[in-house]
Amino acid sequence: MAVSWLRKLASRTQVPVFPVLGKQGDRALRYLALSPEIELVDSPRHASVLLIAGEVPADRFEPLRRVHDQLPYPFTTLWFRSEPWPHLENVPRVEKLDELPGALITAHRELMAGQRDSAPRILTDKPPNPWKGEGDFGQGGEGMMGGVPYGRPMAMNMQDDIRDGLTLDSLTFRLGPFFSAFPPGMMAEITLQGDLVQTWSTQLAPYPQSLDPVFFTARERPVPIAELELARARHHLHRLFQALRLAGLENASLDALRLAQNLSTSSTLGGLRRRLVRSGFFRLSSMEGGVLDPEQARQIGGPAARAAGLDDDLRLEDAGYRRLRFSPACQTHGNTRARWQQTLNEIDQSLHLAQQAERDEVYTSEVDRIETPRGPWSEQGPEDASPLLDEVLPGLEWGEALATVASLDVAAVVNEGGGTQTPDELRVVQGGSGNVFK
Amino acid sequence: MFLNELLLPVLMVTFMLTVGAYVVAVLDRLIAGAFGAPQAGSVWLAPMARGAWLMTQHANATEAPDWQAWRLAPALYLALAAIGLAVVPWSESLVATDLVTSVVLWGSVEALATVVIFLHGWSANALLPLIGGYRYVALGLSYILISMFVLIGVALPAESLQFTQVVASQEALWNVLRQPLGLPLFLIVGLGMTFWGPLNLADSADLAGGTASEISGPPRLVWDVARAAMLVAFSGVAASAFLGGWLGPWLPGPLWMAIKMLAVLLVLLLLGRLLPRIAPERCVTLMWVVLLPLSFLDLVWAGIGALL
Amino acid sequence: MTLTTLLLLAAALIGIGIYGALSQQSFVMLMMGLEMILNGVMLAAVAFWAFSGAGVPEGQLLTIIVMAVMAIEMAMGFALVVAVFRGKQADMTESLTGLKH
Amino acid sequence: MNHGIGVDIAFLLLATLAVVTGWRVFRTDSMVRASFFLLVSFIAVGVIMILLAAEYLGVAMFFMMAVEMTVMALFMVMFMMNPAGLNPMNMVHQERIAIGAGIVGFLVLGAMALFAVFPDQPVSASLDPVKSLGNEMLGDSMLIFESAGLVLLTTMIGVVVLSCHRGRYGAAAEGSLPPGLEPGGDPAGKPEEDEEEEGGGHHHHHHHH
Repeated sequence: MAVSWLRKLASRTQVPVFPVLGKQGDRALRYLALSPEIELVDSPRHASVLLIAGEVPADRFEPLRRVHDQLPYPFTTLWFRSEPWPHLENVPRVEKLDELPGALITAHRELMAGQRDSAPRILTDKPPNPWKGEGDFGQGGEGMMGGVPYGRPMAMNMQDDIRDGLTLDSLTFRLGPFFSAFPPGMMAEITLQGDLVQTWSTQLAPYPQSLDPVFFTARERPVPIAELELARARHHLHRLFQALRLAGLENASLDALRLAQNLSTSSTLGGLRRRLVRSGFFRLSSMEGGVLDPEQARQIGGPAARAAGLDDDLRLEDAGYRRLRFSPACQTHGNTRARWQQTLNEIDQSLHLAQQAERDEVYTSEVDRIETPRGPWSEQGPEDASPLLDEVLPGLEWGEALATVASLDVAAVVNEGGGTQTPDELRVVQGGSGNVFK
Repeated sequence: MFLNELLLPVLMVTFMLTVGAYVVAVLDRLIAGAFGAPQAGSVWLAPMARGAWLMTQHANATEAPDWQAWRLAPALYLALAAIGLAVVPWSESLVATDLVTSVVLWGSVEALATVVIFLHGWSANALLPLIGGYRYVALGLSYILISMFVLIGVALPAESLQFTQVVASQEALWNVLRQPLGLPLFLIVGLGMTFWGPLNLADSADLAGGTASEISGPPRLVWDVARAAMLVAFSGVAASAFLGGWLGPWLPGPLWMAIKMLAVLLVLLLLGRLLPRIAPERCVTLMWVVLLPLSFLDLVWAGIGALL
Repeated sequence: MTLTTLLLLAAALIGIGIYGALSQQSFVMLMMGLEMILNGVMLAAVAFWAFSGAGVPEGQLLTIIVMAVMAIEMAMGFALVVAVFRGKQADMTESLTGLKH
Repeated sequence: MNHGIGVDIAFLLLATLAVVTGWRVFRTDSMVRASFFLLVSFIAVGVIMILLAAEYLGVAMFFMMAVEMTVMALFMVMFMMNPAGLNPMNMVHQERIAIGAGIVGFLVLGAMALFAVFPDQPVSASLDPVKSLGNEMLGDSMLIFESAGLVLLTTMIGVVVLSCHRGRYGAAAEGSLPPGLEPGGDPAGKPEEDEEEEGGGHHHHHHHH
């Protein structure tokens, strides 16, 4: 009796969901962030429902299996626009975005009410590196030490430590591809000295991202600049949402997301910008790291390049933009702070451009060379720049490194997913942009 | 004797622990809601529903953890919060343990919190908790120093290390006015030792929950309750040390105390929602280069005040 | 709780400390042995103060001084360990043979 | 000194705790665990001190030892190849002699405790131990207390000299830069300073074609 009462109460909690992002899964993440009954958690241990949002490529199945088994009992899974594994029977699959929160809540409630069994473990529960000592005292073997207990080598750092003579054993580990502070799909092997990143090697590139369809249309025919610029501002606001969430400014991040959802030519950035400045986001958070030199900045392109002082912007070559007297604004330092200031300035600029362009009904003129929010797209679209992280991040503290990752938009651009969306969802995801042009 | 000296204080502390943790959870939700976090259902029921869910969730295992330390750490942190609550006086006579060195005892609670948080991060035998634990140790030592100087400052005018005496010494003038540097410094210490909001470096989002990132179920419930209770204990200490504790006109003493504690709690929770997480490196510099000298200044100020 | 039982407890702690200080190979563990001895010493000092010194303040002062000595011992100990480790990459007592030859 | 049965029970439990954890310090494989066992032993002794009315000393023991043992645990982790005790090991030498010495030490001291006659002069109930300690430290024994402070200061300086004779990041005269992450690499963890000099602000570049 008491138990059922407890479970009834438990079913009324905000549903703790750990999102595993597949391709184009970030839309679901943003949608759920604003759903009042869903709580997105950063660790699989804190979740009741595992949400696989979007198609996860086969090379990330192994990590997915491990994440799946990290959820504590009782838990369940939900597959959103992705194919459930065949041996998981009766797992619900959801296609429509607006049905997703409801499905998650139902899953959690059924789980709590005992109408649904907890998902089974996929892997066998044994240590990845089973280990048993052989020596007299149970130690690894020869002499006092020996052996590699549980896959962790003993700290026998007898070579001269070049850092400070105190042997801080370096710690090597893999993180990703479902770590919440990384771009979706990215996996890296990292060596830490204390909490200083010693080496960083990106093992799996983040999934290519799909931009707003208007950018792909702009490659085919002239499009209204107002629509293009609103989409650009929205893209940047989505990135700002992620960064603010990481920085511990949860409420401001939701403001950014709401602004992105309801973006129209009458929107202004002033309120959000003031709020960020007042909170000390630019002064207190990790902002000094990730300085890009010009060559690296050029490789990434887009706002990151302009934050490093390069004034490359393909919009300058477009007659439509020239009519609007567009000129790129730049920063000089090229660090995380400069990138966020640049991003905020560009959002502001985009909103102004959109306003003017709507009034004057300006269209783009170039189709072969357009500036996407991710970077320039002339012959080739922006490509994956994640290997650049291997050069930029070593030497930074952990917090700074993650803030840098959040401030760099490294994923490649690919045109997919746009066609599978129903018009209904587009409106949900993109807010009021559909009716800018009457 | 048994009833008066053991049972009543234990009941009192348990009551404060439960009610306090619940109040923190509700207040934090209300503040988040006021700043625009989406909310569903009753704010008053939400903490209990969450607690019930954590009770039904199983406690998980990691590979080769230090089981004893891992399971004990949340309970120990809760015990430290209970000790903190036990020394907070609600009126001249209504105090769970009126130890003559209760100010020093609170200092040792802060020091032992460092041990417990490190142990919590270390014992999980997992990467992100470990980094969180080390981060806290690196920062915790500086909070303790600042807190000690500030607390010696309030003990000086009272000529006692007892919180009841410290409150009584504020009859004429509250310490928040007598030593203007004290309360702001102490609030920073409070955010630090409960790793809340801008100083939440041990259980932070960039570590996916830090020392708590590998726990689930009942241990996580205990850890969350303990953190909230520690915040309450801290606000009780801050209210007694700087805001005159139970002193105040018209209303009965315990009520004044509750109002002042709520005020401190509200400030801490607001700061937690308004400020971003401080970069650890900047935080260490701030603590040692700016705040520690300021706490010296506070102590010198208090000393001169006591001499005059 | 009498003076005798307190002193027996202190003796037990000192005995464990002696064992630790003599048997451990690692510098840091060796220092733990020393700390354990001082733990017993402090307890004995307080016990004498409480039961047989009529509460003379010097009894408490002695304990404070022992605490200071512990802090000094630990700080010096760690500094020496760091210095030796830098020089010889050694953290075990056997590795130091400088005075043997 | 009069005390109830409750105090006796508490003393018995605390004494057992102090001895058992003290013994575990040297029997556990994990170095972190060892230092925290030692901490528990100290805390048990501290509580006994509070039971003996030495309230300041007991509480001072808590915070002194909490900080000291945290530092100890960190040093353990730094210098040990096996800080977590995942690989059981036995790092003792001359164990028999050590056990013998420990037992002899205990027996001699224990015999003294049992057979020596100490004056029976308990603390009077009217004494305020904290006040008396404070008056002593800043009164008659001020010289001793201040010397202890001076010795601590000297220790701090000595320790810094000993452990940093060449500076953590090399000699201070050479700029004391943090070393690189690889031999010969650039200093790590420092943003490049000279660019900052040029002044921030927003540089607007105007390009009109």
